[in-house]
Formats: sequence, structure tokens, C-alpha cells
Amino acid sequence: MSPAVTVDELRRRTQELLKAHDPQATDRLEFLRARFDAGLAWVHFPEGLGGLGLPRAAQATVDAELEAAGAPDNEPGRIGIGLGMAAPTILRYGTDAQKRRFLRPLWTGEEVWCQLFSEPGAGSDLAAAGARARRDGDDWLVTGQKVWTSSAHNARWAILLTRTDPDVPKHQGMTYFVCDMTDPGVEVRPLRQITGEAEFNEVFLTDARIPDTHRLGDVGEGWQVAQTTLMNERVAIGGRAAPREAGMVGVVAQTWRERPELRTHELHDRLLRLWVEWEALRLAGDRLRQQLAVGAPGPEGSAMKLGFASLSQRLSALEVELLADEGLRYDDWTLRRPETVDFTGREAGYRYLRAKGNSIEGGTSEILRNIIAERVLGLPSEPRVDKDIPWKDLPR
Amino acid sequence: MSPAVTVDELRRRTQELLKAHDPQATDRLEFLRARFDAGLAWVHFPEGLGGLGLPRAAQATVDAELEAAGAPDNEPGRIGIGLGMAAPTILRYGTDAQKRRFLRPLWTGEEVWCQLFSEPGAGSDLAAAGARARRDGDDWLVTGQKVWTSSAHNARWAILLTRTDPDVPKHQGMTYFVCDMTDPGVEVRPLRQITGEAEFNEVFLTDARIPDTHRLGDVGEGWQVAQTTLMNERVAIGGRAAPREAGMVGVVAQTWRERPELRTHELHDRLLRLWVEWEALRLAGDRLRQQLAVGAPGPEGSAMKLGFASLSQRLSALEVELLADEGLRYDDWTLRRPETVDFTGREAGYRYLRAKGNSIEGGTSEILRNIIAERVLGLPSEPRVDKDIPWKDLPR
Amino acid sequence: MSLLYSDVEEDLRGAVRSLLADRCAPASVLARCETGEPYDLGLWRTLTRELGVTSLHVPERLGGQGASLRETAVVMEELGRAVAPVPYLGHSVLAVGALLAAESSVESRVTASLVARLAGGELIAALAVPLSMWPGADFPTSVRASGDGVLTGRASAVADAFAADLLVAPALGPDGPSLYAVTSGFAVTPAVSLDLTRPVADVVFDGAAGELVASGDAAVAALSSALSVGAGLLAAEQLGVAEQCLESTVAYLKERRQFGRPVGSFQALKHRLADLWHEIVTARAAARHAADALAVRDPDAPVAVAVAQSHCAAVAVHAAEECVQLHGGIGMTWEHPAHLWLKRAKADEIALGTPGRHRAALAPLVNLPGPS
Amino acid sequence: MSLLYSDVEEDLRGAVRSLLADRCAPASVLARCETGEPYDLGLWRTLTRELGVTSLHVPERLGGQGASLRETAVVMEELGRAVAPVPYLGHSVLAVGALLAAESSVESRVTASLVARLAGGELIAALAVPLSMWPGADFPTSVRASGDGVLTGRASAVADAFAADLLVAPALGPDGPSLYAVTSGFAVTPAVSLDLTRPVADVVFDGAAGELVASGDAAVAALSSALSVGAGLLAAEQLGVAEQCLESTVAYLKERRQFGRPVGSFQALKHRLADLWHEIVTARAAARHAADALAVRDPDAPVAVAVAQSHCAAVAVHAAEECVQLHGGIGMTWEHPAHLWLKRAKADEIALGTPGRHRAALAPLVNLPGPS
Repeated sequence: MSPAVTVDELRRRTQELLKAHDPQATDRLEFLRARFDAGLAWVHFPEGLGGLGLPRAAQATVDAELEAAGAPDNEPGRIGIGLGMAAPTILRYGTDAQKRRFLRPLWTGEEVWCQLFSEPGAGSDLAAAGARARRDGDDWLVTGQKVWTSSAHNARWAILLTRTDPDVPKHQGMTYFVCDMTDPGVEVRPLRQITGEAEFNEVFLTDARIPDTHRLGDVGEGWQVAQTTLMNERVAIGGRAAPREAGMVGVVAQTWRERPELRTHELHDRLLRLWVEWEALRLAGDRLRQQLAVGAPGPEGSAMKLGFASLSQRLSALEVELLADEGLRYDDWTLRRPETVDFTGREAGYRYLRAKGNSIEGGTSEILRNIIAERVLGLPSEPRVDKDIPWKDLPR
Repeated sequence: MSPAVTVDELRRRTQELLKAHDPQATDRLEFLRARFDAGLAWVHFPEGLGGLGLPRAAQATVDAELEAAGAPDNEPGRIGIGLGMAAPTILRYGTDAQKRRFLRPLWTGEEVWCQLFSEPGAGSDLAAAGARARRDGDDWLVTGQKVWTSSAHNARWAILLTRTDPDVPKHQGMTYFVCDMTDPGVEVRPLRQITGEAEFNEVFLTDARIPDTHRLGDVGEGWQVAQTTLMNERVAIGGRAAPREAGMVGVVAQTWRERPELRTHELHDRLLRLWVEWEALRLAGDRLRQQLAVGAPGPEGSAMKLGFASLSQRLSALEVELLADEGLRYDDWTLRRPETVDFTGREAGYRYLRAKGNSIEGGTSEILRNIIAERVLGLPSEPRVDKDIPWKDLPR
Repeated sequence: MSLLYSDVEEDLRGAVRSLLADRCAPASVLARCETGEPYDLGLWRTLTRELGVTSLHVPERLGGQGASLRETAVVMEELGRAVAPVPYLGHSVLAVGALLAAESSVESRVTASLVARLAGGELIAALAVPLSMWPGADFPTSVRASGDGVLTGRASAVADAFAADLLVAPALGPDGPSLYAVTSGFAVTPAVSLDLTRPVADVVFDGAAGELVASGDAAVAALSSALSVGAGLLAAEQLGVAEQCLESTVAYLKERRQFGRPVGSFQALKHRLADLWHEIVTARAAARHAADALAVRDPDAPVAVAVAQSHCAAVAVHAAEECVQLHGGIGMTWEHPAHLWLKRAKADEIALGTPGRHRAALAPLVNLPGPS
Repeated sequence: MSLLYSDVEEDLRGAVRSLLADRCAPASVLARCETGEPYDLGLWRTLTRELGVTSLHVPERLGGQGASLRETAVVMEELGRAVAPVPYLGHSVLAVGALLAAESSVESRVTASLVARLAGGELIAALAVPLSMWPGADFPTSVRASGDGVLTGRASAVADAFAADLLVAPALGPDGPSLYAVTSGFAVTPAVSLDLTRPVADVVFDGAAGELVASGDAAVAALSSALSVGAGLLAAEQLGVAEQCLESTVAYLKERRQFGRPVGSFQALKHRLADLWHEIVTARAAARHAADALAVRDPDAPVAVAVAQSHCAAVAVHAAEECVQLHGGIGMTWEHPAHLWLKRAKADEIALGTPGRHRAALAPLVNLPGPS
């Protein structure tokens, strides 16, 4: 911890907040705002922006004190994109005015954020995105289609990646904006998934108007800005702590324990194999967190997501097979729009189908393997045919 | 069968051969020569070259009659490269003089053949081979190094792929020869393998002299000629008939049956999985042969080699694990130079190590997957950086 | 034993495939599966009356075409490719399969007219056992029959029961295992099914009047035979699903571009598809072998079925999973048919015995016993 | 519980690695392994006397350094990377492990001076059980002891016995299971071993005079503890082998060119190596966890050992098999060290219990029972 603020001092400030705003007697939002203003929202953010400029690890002290006092949280599951992706990007690339405008309601959850990056023609190849932004006086007008947008129907703001210059190679002609989701040029349509529900959306932009003051980073610098967003997405996925048997393995182990009549020798060894792999992955996660705590982050985060996806898929597949008769059934195909997603929720069939997305969303497993091979192992990149061609001339 | 010669006629000719040259009373070589001259060596070859111009399938009739009469065979295991690779290439590209000179002693086994294709720097990328052939009057002088040559120390002749023009792209500057292995410019050194034995050789060529009359195909046409050789190699590997449990699966099943005390539930299901996969592969081989018999050869030959390698490796790996205590032992590390190779011979440790070569020799499994993906599935090729560059300028 | 497709079989395949191309496009299959009419009975009528798919392996003396299970297997392949919403498995393979097996026993009570009506497609039948039941499972005891053939009890997760006019129902009667034909007195409740294109349903017999078609050993043998035929021919369906998944994925990857290249030119994907193609080549041989062995009543048929079902089930699931993954985001959408194939493949893995069950059944047949 | 390597551990690693780089290059390892001196006793002396690797986890009161099994595990990693031909597993992990466990029992007969001589490297010891023996196996009965400690019998495939001056031998005495220290009266015959760099040997006791070091439950517990420590620390060795294989393959593929490109730029190979790296990341965490759990005598240690050994054994074999395959022809040659790593990985898979044995041991510990 920085010498400026000791653990004791941090506890003291937290207790002061609690004294000034008794959680039992204070409106939830009011408490969250006060917490933000006290610099106890995310202590690693700068002072005045919800933080105290401390190391990330110091947050645990604050959270523990507040939890003990029964203080409300900001429902991180509901506002994950804002917290995990928009906030670090705004912090790094935003103007002072932008930071002051956006970060407080983002953190308190008053304003939900979503992410407008992927397009039907630009998934793994995000740098090929073509949603076109054209200058119009002090504003920009954006037209294009985005996809795989969770929370779009609840969101007040979006982080948006656009094409501002089609005449230069693809990585150079992009610009990054904050987009107002209430603009009349923004239309949100639910995108139904193989699970039956519509967790994501398609977003159609038709001359959506964005003031230039809502640009993040320079014109043409959108790709670099997006890297910050994506890096934080991957860290977020790999960073969660978990006790033994947390997650999909616990669900399947539970079924195994409760249903002795379904067991076979074959499934037994398969389950044990997966249990071992999951436990090893969990330990790798622990190790990663210990590395982060001593300031030596390793590249293991990519391994976490890769392993999580593969194991979740194999475990949920095994559960459906184990259940046999019941595995032939499904709980509900009704089109719904859930606010949050629980990979281990509902029944076996749902878990099996939902897990298929784990190796696609947030970077496919194929892209992760490329990244590991090149950035971690230092293997040479493949011959590239799209680096030096103007975006508009790329074969499609 | 061609209407020209019926099965009965073929039987009659075979009985005539047997009458004129009683196998019990005739010198082995004399009998084989007589068989060749009667056109009963490989009936699908032309008349005068050991055949009768019949479909390949007609051979079975001859072989059955001869076997019943106790006639000697030409030890195909010992002369496989001559029969499977050199002969079809000579037949397709050889001059009349070459065919008459080489095919008869090749078939009778009087002259053993080997193959000088691979080089230390050109394995999967055979077209990059650099053994340099330079014109010298009516001869060529060849200098370079070849590797993975089985039978080189017994061979009288070799089929040899050389570089005659380094100034054109790699596929265009190659020429194909028959090389005299007794030439003083040819040196053969055993190449020891991970099994301890030296089944293969390195061959060093130092101004090895080859008359131009031993060239197969035109100067610069070597790559196309080599394709004929390689295609026949792959067919040969995929074409063998096999009863259930023939090969590696039978060996491991036998161990399983004889050693009940070693069995565990886990190994049981693994063995059953491999047994099923092997049986399915065997049936695919049957199906391939049925397709060939009705003249509709499919691309399944590549699948056969891919599956054979993978299953042989997994089965032999399982056997070593099953044997546990005994799996820690090996039969013999002595450097030997076997004349033939038996993948299922010797003990479990040998089989495990030898099987590792099955996915490398005769085209790696990686190259086979490329071939399947592009030629069978029609997937686009990768960007090529080496197609249009003169061979001498290729990065090495 | 021919592992190839005969010209007649290829003609049959062509006719079925071309009909399905017309009448069973993925979008229409998808549109149907959430309606109250999950089965396309119009398509079914054309398949039965014009193409005669339900009478192929029924002997001529019973009103069939006297072809064999090889031809029926070809139909299964094609219906599998299209995940066609028709009750072919339940009707032609399982229910008719049970009746034909019962009919072949010495004391058969199966009437030729009943078989003929089913073969002609006049009635739709289903076999009232859970779809997950495997050939070696114990005779079911959840339905009881009284001495005068009144059935009471239930069968859950029955394939194609929702479309059925007639149920072939195993029941425990006063004289032991029996098989009844039942046309009324049962209630069918469709279940919310993982496989949208072959929904299962729960059946309740509440004093249904059944016509006895086999009893004792003959009933046990008939049920086991039907399940064995079902498992063997399901392998053909799985082959069809796998082929569909591979072809669709290859076509998509040839077209889809990322990083300025067709995605199908990326070597890691090419190798995975080559491996999948390899699996399908072996699955095709195994499925053909099983169909042929069943067709000629080869004593080796139980081995052939166990090999085919355990292998093809896994190949179909693998193909469908790769299909979803390699389609990327689009493969996760409801609009793309990949999920229909995935759900069929996954349900088929359970249907008529999981791969593990079939391997366990194989072990004694090929003298590979487990630990004692 | 720290899963990281401390600075002290990293210093130790650096010292061992740099010594091995000097004295244990692949060519010299290969040259040695077919001679009559498969162990490099010169290197062993340097390791024991200068780096003190044999005394790390021995308590100070017994002449050791009072470090822990965590440090010993780091040495195992490095010796594994180099497949160093030294008897560290048999001596420091198994034999000393058994004596330390026996010493900790209330009625210990282990003398401090014996342990001190072993810790200092004055004598080399081995544990006279088959290398394939797993922690939960029955106490061996192939050696019998008389009332006055005379041993008769045999132990086959014993690791590092060929180098040993002293054997720690489990034997069945008149009072049941016992553990003896034996320095003479036994014959050691080296076996032709799959693992060229850790040959096993067969031991025959023909009236050998043994010194009793534990008996009854204490003997059983000491043996079991040694095997458990062995299995847990073998995971560290397996990690080292796997890392070596991956690094060597990556280096080769960066350099080797085919088709005008570095072979390492081909995506199919890149993805396989990325998967292998992922496996090694998880293996490292599991191995570290096991070493730490053993070091602090965590009650969870049996779970940690079963997880680490079953996981790391498979990862090491996979890494070595990929190493051979991706080196192509050169990986199949005797001259390239890939086969030394492959043979070590494959023998390690059997050593101290196969992965399947460890999963079976894990099942009751984590309440995942099999079918009844």
C-alpha cells in the first residue's frame, strides 16, 4: 500500500463514511454517491474520481468493512461493462470533463453502459469494423450495425468503435466515441440465442448524432483506445477468486452425488479427469492473483479464459449425458431478455448450450490461442495480407 | 476383368507356369523370373513388363493359385519401395529401355531399391530439396545429403530427386533420376532412431555420377514425377486388407486378455474406445477397397494413414501404462539395422516408440491434414510466400 | 458385405434429399418447432405415400416393399441431414421394428393388416419406451397389463409419441413381459425437449385396451430387437447430421472473411476440419456396416451396432459442436440452424443408449472384460 | 499458501540450472546412458556438497538445512528439465522421505547420524520398492525379515538402486510390516529401462542384515508418506520436463523453415503449442500446490498430490509427444534429446502411480464415489 494512506487510515475513512451515512438509514443511491465522493469506490482511481490513487489490492480493506456494516453495493453484475471496460478506457483516454461527467453515475449504477464493437462482418477481426462516422459540424453522424451487445436495451451510454477514414489501412482509420443510447438514430433489437433467450442485442445506428466532445482519444486513434478496453475485459474474466468446486464443476459434482443410480465407471473417470483439470485451473487462477498482488502479472489470464470455456463445455456436456432421460428435456425455450447471465444457472440443457458461448464471446478461443502463441511464446505471426491495404479495398 | 483374358484363362496360364516350372523343383529366382516373363508378376502392368494389361483386381486369382501350389513369393516386405514407389514411376515416366532394364530384377528382388527424396532441410517441404545435379557431358554429377532412407545399405538403385536449376521457383527446377547406389560418390551411414535401432540411413552424395539415360522424365520435370511416386506411397499404406483386430489393437487386446490383474475401469473404457475407433477405421479401409474395386477411388486413403498413426500411438501408449512395472523396462537398445520393420513386433516399449514415427514418415499427419483440407474439402490454401521466388533466394 | 451405397440406394437418397430441399428448409423447420404442430404431417404424407419410405424394409407379404434396413438407413441419413420433423424413427424404425420382430416369432399374434396399415403410412405408430432406453436394458415395468389386456402406467420421454395414432407398448402382464398395440385410452403430454425437431412426450395409460402382439420371451426379444435396430439405424442419422454440419461449416468458412482472408484458409481450422472429415469417413463405414449386418441378420450385428452407435454418436456431437464454434457468433444465434443440429446430435447421443452403454455392451461380445 | 516461487527458491533454481547447463548438456547425458556408469556421480557430488540439494528438507537437528519440500520440488523441476542422471528421486525424495517419516513417529529407531550421512550425500540411498508403486498400494510382501533382521526376497524395477549404497527396504517381519536400512547382502541387477536417464534395477536380498528403522503402523505410515511425497514431488519433475519440451519445440519452430516460412508461423502448430502452454500453466499451479501442501503437512495434501500427479503426468507425456512430433524427423533420431524427455515422461507416468490410480484415490477424498 502506498505510504500516503495506511490500512488503518483507510479503515478510518471507511468508518467515517459509515458514520456520516448510516447504510440502514440512508437512501441506497445517496450512500453510493457519498462513497464515491469519499474516494472509496475504486481506491486505485485518482482522487476526485471515486478513488485515492492507491494500489488495487487496497480495495479489499474497504469492501470488507462496508460488507460487515451491511452497506449496499453497486450491483457489479448488472453494470459489469461500465465498470470493467468503459471506466478504465475513460480514465486513460477521457478528457477531464468526460471523466467528471461519466464516472460517477457509471460507478453508482445510475447509468448503465454497453459496448458497441462487434459487427456482423467484423467479429474476431474487430479492426475491420465498418460503422461509418462522418463529421457534421461539431458533431459526428454514425451509421452501421453492431451486434452481440449485452445490456443495450437498458443502457444509457455505449462505448463505440467507428470507421472515420476508409482510405487508410484498417487499424489507422478508426475513432472511439461515447454514444448516447437514447439518440433517435439508435435502434436496439433483441438477438435470440440457441438457449432460447435474448441475452444480447443487435444495434442499428442510422445517422446517430454524437458531439465531438464525446470522442475518446484522437481521431484515427480508435484501435489503440479499444486495446485498453479489451485488455481490461480479459483481465476481468481471469481475475475472480474461487473456492474449490466453485462454478460448473460444483454443479455437476452435486448432480453426481445426488444421483448414484446414474453413475457408470466410464462417466466416473471422465468426471474425475474434469474435476482435476478444473482444480488445476482454479489453482492457476489463485497463482495469477498472487502474481498480481506482488505486482508481477503474468500472461496466465488468457489461459484462464481458454480453460474455463473448454472445461465448462465438457462438464456441462457430461451432465446432460449423465442425466440421460432428463437430459432429453429442456426447461424453457421462451424468448426472454435476462438482465444478467448465470452460466451455472437453470438446468443442465441450458448450461450445456450457454457454455458453447464461452469460447466465442469476449474473444474466441481461436483468437486467444493466436495471442498466446505470438505474445507469450513469441512464435512468428502468419503472413498478413490486410495490414497495408486501405480499409475500403479489403476483400470482403 | 478385361474381356481379353477371363478368370479361367488366367487360371490356365498360372497352371501352365506351374507345370513348366514346378516350384518344388525349380530354383527360387528362376521361378520368379519365369513368372515375370509369363505376365503373372503384376497383371496390371503391360505385357512384356511382367503383366497382361489387366485390372489390378485380377491379381488375386493368380496369387491364390500360386500360393496353393506352394510357389515362392518375391518377399514384398523386403522390396516394398521398389514395388510400391519406383516401379509405378518407371512405368509412367521411364523410357522403353529403362523399363526393360529395371522392372524385371526389381520385381524378382534381385535388385533392391531405395528412395532419395528427403533432406535435412527439406522434409515436409520436399520441393525445397537442394541436392544439386550438374550436367557433365552425357552424365550428371550429384552432390548433396539425403535422409530417412530405408534399405539404402542393401539397395542397388535409388530413385533420386535433385535440384538442376536453382534460378527458377522451387517446383520448376527439379529433375528425377535413377541413382546407382554402388557409385563411389554415394556414402551410406546408419541413422539411429529413438527405438535404438537404425532402420533408416543418411546418404551423402559427393559428385555421384549418373548417366543422362538414367533420368526419369524431362529435365525440370522432377516435381511432377515425384508426385507419381508419392501418390503410390499413400495408396500403398491405405490399401491393405485386414481382419478384425489385426495390427496394434490386437496386440494390446491380447495383453488385456492375458493379464486380468492389470485391468482397471479407466483403462477398460479407454481400450474399448480405441477398439471401436480401430474397428471403424478398419471398416473404412474395407469400404475404400470396395470403392477401388468398382473403380471409384475415394480420398479416404489419407484418412486411413492419419487414423492408423493416431490409433497406433494411443494404443501402444495405453499398453505401456497398463503394463506399469513392465512398462518401465525395454527389451533392447542395441544399435541394429533391421531389414524390415514390424510396427507390432518386439515389446510394448518398442511399439510405443516406433509408433511415434507413423505420424511423421511418408508424409506427416500435419501435411496430410493440409492435403485433406485443400484437396478433399476444397478449403482455400494459405497465403504462399515461396511460390514465385527462385529457389536460391528462398529464406532458409 | 457391401459398405457402399447401391445405385438403388443412391436413387432413393436423391429422391428424399430433393423432396427435403423443397419442403424442409432450415427456416421452415425452425419456424415449426415452437408451434403446437411440431411434426410436418404434410411432408410425412408425401414421404410415406409418394416415396414409400415407411414400407422399405417391410416384407412384401406384409404389404411392404421387401427392401432392407440398408435402404431405411439411407432415409435416416437424409432425414438426419435435414433434421426433418417427421416421426420416422419412432414409427418405421422402433414401432414397426418391434412388430416385425414379434411377427417373426413362431407364435406371432401380429396381424398382417396392422403391419400393412403402418407400412403404408395410414397410421403413425411409436414405441412406448423412453428414448434413452438401450438394447440391453431390462424389460420396462412402468406399465402393467391385466389379464384381459387393460394397460395402466406411464412411459416418459417417448420419441414421436405426440404424432402417434398407435402405440406399441411393452407392459408387464400376468404372464410376464408382453407387447401390446394400443390405439386409444392413453394421454400424451409433449415435454419441453432439448431436441426441438424430435420432441419427446410423456405417455399415460389409464385403463387402455391393448391388443396383445407378443408375450414372454418373444416380447422381450421383439423389444430388444427393435432397440438394437433403432441404435444401429440411429447411427445413420448421426452420420447425416455430422455430414450436414461439416458441409455447412466448410461452405461458411470458404465465404466468411476475416483479416482479409477466407477464414477457411487458416490452418488451425483446416486441420480441425480435416480431423472431422476423418471421423466422418470412419463413421460412414461403421454406420453402413451396422445397417448391412442388421439387414442380413448377421450374427455379428450386436458388435456392429455397438461399434456404430458408440462411434457415430460421438462424431455427430463433435461435428455439431465444431459447427457452432467455427460459425462464431452466428452459430450461437437462434436464426442459424446450427443449434438444431447440435440439439439433435446431443439428444441422439442419449437416445437408445449412450456411447458408454454401447461400449459396455461391446466388451463381453469381443472378449474384452473389465476388471473383476 | 503461496503458489509462487520465493526469491530463495529462485536463487536455488538459478544455481542448479547453471550447474546443469555446464555439466549436464543433452549430448553428455545421451553419451552416458549406454555406458556401464549411467549415473553421473561427479555431478552428484557437486550437487550434494556444493549446492546441498540433498539436505534441503531435512531438519537442522538431523543435519539438514531445515528448508522444506518446496525447495526440494524446485530441484526436482530443474533435474527434470535436464533429465540429469543423478539418483535424487530415489535418494532424497523416497529413501530419505521414508526415514524422515519414520523418524517422526513416537517410537522412532532412526538414528540422527544415519539421516545426517544421507543428507550430506556421504551415502546414496534408495527405497527398495518398485518405482510403479503408488501411495495407497498394499505394503509389499516380496521381502521377508527374520526376527533378528535378516532379509530375504526381491524388489523389482527399483529406482536408483544401481547407485545406492544403502537400501531402505520394507519387509514383512515376524511382527508384521517393518522398514529396514540395509547396507550389504543385496545384489542389484540393472534392468534395460525405458527411461535411459533413470534406469531401474532389480534387487535381491539373500540373507542381508538389516537395521530395523520402523515397524508396524509406523512402518506402513512411513512407506505411504514417502510414496505420497514422491508422487507429489514427481509432479514438479514432470513440470520441468514439460517446460523443457515446450521451450525446445518453440525454439526449433522459430528457426526451422519450410515453405519459405518459419514452421512456427503455421497456425495449426501455434494453436497446439498454445494449448500445451495452457496445460503447463495449470500443471505449474498444481505442482506448486502439492509441494506446498506436503511442506506444511496440510491435511489437504492427499488431494493436492492426487491432483498434481494425475495432471502433471499427463501434461508431461503430452508435451514430450508433441515435442517429438513437431520436431519432425529430427525428433525421431537418437541424437536429438527429445527421446530422452519422452522416455522420462512416459516412465514418470507409471512411476508412483498412474494418473488413473491417482484419480481413483482422489474419488473418495472429494466425495465423488463411483458406481456401486
